[in-house]
Amino acid sequence: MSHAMTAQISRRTLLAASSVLAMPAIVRAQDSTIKIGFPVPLTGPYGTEAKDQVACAQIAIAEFNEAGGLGGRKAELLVRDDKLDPGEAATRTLELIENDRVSFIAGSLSASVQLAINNVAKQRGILFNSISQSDQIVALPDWSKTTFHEAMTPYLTAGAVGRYAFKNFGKKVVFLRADYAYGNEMIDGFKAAGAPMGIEVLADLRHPLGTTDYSTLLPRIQSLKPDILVLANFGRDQQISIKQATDFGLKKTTKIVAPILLYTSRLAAGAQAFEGVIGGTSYYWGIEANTPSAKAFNDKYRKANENRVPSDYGALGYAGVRSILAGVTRAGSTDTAKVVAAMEGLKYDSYKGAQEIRSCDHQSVQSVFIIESKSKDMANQYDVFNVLATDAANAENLRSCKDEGHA
Amino acid sequence: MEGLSLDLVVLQLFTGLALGAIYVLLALGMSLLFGMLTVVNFAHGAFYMLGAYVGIMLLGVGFNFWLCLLFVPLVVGSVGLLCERFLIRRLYGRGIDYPLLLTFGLSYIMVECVRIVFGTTGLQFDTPDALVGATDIGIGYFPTYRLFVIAVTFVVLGLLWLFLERTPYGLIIRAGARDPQIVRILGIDVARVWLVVFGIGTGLAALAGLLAAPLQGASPEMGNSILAEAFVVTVVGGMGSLVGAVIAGLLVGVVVAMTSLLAPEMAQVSIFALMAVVLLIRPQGFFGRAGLMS
Amino acid sequence: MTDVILRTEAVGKNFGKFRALGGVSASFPRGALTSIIGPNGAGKSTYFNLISGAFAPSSGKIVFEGRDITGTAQHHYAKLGIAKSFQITTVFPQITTLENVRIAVQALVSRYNVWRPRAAMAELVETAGALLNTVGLWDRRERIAGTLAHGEQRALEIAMALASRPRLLLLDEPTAGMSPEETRSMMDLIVKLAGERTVILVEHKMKLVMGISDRLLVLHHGELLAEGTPDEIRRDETVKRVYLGQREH
Amino acid sequence: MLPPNFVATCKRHRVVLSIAFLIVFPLLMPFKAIAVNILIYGLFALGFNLMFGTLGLLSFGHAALFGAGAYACGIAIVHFGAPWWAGILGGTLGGMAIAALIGALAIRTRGIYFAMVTLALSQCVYFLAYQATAWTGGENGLRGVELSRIAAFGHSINFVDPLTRYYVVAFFVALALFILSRILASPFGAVLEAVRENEARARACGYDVRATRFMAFVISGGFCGLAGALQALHLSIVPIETLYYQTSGLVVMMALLGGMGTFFGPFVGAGVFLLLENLVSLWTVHWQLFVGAAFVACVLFFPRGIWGTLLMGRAK
Repeated sequence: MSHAMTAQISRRTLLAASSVLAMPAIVRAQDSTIKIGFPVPLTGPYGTEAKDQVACAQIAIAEFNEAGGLGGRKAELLVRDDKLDPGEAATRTLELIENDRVSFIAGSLSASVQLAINNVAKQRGILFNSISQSDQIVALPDWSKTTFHEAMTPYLTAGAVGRYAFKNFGKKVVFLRADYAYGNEMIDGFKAAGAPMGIEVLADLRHPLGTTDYSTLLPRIQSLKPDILVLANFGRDQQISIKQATDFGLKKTTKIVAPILLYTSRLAAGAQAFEGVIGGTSYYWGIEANTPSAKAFNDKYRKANENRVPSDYGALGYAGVRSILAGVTRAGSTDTAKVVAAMEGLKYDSYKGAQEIRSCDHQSVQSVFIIESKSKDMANQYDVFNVLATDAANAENLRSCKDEGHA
Repeated sequence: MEGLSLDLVVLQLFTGLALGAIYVLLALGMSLLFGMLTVVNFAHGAFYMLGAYVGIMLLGVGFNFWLCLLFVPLVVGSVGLLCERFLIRRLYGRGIDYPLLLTFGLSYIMVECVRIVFGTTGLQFDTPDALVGATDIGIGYFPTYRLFVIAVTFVVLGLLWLFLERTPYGLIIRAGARDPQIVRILGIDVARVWLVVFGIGTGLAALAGLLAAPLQGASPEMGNSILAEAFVVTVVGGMGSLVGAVIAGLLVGVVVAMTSLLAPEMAQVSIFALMAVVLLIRPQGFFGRAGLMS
Repeated sequence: MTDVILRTEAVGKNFGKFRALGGVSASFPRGALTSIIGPNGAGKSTYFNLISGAFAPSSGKIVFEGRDITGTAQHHYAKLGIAKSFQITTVFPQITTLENVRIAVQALVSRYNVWRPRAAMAELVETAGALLNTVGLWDRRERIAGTLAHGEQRALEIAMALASRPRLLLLDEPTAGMSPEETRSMMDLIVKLAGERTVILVEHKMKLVMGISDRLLVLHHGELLAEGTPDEIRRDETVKRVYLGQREH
Repeated sequence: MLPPNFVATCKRHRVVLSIAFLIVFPLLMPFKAIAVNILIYGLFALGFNLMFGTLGLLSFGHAALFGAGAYACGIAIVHFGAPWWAGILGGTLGGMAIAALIGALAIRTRGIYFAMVTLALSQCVYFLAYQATAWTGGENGLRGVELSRIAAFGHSINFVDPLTRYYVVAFFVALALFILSRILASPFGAVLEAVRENEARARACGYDVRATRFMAFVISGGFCGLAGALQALHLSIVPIETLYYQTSGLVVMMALLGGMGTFFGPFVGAGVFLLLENLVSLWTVHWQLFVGAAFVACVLFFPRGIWGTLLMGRAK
């Protein structure tokens, strides 16, 4: 555990102790510290991902501090558990802003949580860099001058995966989406990418979030004989639906494609379940072979974490905090307006190759990696994906700022 | 509608039955606990989840799936016995609120313990080799494992029926489920009967969890959503009624399957809409006693 | 013809296939104390529950002061001028005796007022106090009702029944489970109450009511067996055979 | 547990003491936002307790009333640009309206079935809100309930300031407490007691039990709706989870924890629950283990709830 983390925990323990004694919790760290709030869902089903995000974010903090900080001012990460609940996240954000007086906030894992944090932060003029996927956060009315989006948008991800899949596996497609914003935005992205390629949508089915039984839908999909089944769902929904599609024998005739394949899910579920599934990711440690920044980041992570490798979502935690600190360095100040100005148009290569923050909507323009789950020839236990293609960073692949409602 | 045919509808019926089979096992236990002990068991979902994880644990130490079918209910049922003996027993006669609150707390503890031991991400549970694949049931192929789930449920129902009809314990339990007063009046060692009932109820929940695990894997939260559904089934069937639990379980399974075929976005609400309609027409459920717990 | 306060026309009640009460037609004269008697299972309680509105009859109708009240909801009875006491003691057990009666009195005045303080309605407390005096419970007014002796709770129930100033008071076995002394004071109370209003009394113990009733109704197997003054009933051969004979050998 | 003369003194001055407590409360809490949350959930539990504690009816659908208030307030402000006071009024009325709808259907059932019908109907409300994305924001929740300044009594108050926000919320909570104590002391309050104590007798006295229950449910909806509206303003969002059945479960637990049927119990329950969750989750991610254990301990050792146990201690 890094030094900053330990220091923070002792401060928290102190805070807890003081509240137990019903004392006013006026524990102020030195004003010179640059505080970054980091709400992530430490408890609940994405606890593993969240913990990795914290570990990665600490690397960004350590890098900044080791480089001398901002003229000697050190950065500090204030981790909070948002419990994957927007109400809790909003409360925690209020705590971070009003009580801990953070200068910046990065974090969040689910769409609704990031929109909640964004809403609270923007009302108080605090810069927020989201590391979770959403199309809406970069569009009006949710977006604000202090809103930044480090993660990919569903539109971008689905577009990249779609362009690859429709070209290589066929044009007859069945969509199965989790019925919520993430699923809907992903399918919009696939459809937008597929339209010019002339795909034929055989069916566009929805399932409720948190479905545990897809057997009611699978026979119907099977009878349609599609080339591609797109599963626009996430986490456990994705795991269960892929597993059950395999049980129904769907993989024999149909290629299963998911917009996002999570490294942690794949590790937990095992090779068998994900075998031959195609998907996208914002980061895979294996790109270090030909990406120097990835190699550097992985090495730092390995050193701090017993030689393990960072996950895709974890890496976003690093990037989210690092971009803010890059802005601080560039602005030479922690003043929000100056940092915003410094981050707009910022070009950087922190862990996955060249990226740029688009000025009009503060979206990070970045590459998408198309990956396939491996089941043989694995070099080590972390070697779970093959990178099939890279959809290079290109603002053309994003929704235009005009479509997002920006002037 | 795209790809809709009669065969598909019939297949969907089977799917509904497989889904319903899990509900039946859960609701049976819940109904027993409620009918006999007036315990609204909020930890029922946690026992269900525990069934899946104990299965993973036993597989890990060399048991096979078939042995798990026997031992998982025994192990989890024993946990249930301990909970009854040392915690819930102290609350009888204090109304429904206290056991409800206690089991709610208990479910928090159980879920968190599983997270500590097995992690938060959830684990894969492979379908036993003999049951992988699909079987031709005349109108199309249907996953063999799901047929197996239906079969196991009916076997368990048969065994439970034999137990309740043909053993002295069963007689007491049936009498008690109909009217808890009678058992007390008859001067039977109620404490032991209750203990057994709690063991059976939680054991059934664990079996349901184990059966569900190859379908959806195991996760610490898997009991949360199914708890609400199990409540619905129990209430629709009539709390305390075992026949009601069976019929309502299968009915709810089929209703969910059919709505997900015809209007998938309504699948989740259909279950609650069904319950609202049933209770508004027949406030005590299909087979429940009127005025129970009022 | 004397003034009839309540009349039942062929009222009957079925529970599923079981016919608890055949069509009973009877009239109750105003101002009289009428007792309904009969052996166990004769249908007394069913009949009582029908005229007091606890059940709706399966057939027939009930006429109160010339008005058909068949099927009227229970909570309207108080306003009609009919009050009852239950066979099983029924008070508000965790509230004081005085508040029990006060709540009963309040029903005539205010049911849904959410704003006025209760304490400001002094006249209700006064009325309640007076009623407690009537039934001899004034010195018990601060006691929690559930802690009163059985006989006192029955008296309290009658005070609550009187709160609606009923013209017709229905009492279902008011002396059930009472000690001889309690029974005696309860009978005295009933006689006192009957002086001011019509009372219908259901009683299992025939001897108790013979001396105080103006009229008697005898039910047997869900049918009306006989009606008349206590003397007439005493002389009635059928009644003797099925009821008196049965009980007194 | 508490010396009787102290308690008597407190009781005599309970209005003053309550107000004094509300004033210093935020200074005792680890941060202001949690103090506001405690007030809001306390108010929500108070409304719930009107059905459960006062009337003896266990509802598992109160999330719908709370959520309706939050959404009504949020939608009024986001989609209609309503002023803040109209949002609060709208939220209160929204809670009452949904309560009237659910109540009209559910009030004829009893006991555990009442709990289940209310659960089912509130889940239906949840799914409706989930689908009505244009109005509610669907799964993402309703955003943009932004209130930076509020105008009152000729002054413009900075609602973003944490302490000011607390006092604005506290004002409405105090108002609600006052209204509730009036209701409980009113003739209708007596009818509620009567119906809880003995339904058959209440009916024989001339009270319409169903109408009484229905009215209590609607009033309860008003309190819960107000709590929801305040939450929407406090968090500036309305999460869809507000309507989910787990929110109903939460409020049941808070009321039981504090002591059902006691006036301040719901606040104590909400406070203890939220603080416990907050403090424990600061030093371990396994906070649910401790919260669960605390529940079990409470049930076994403080069956009347925390506040109820304190009151009992003094009665001895």
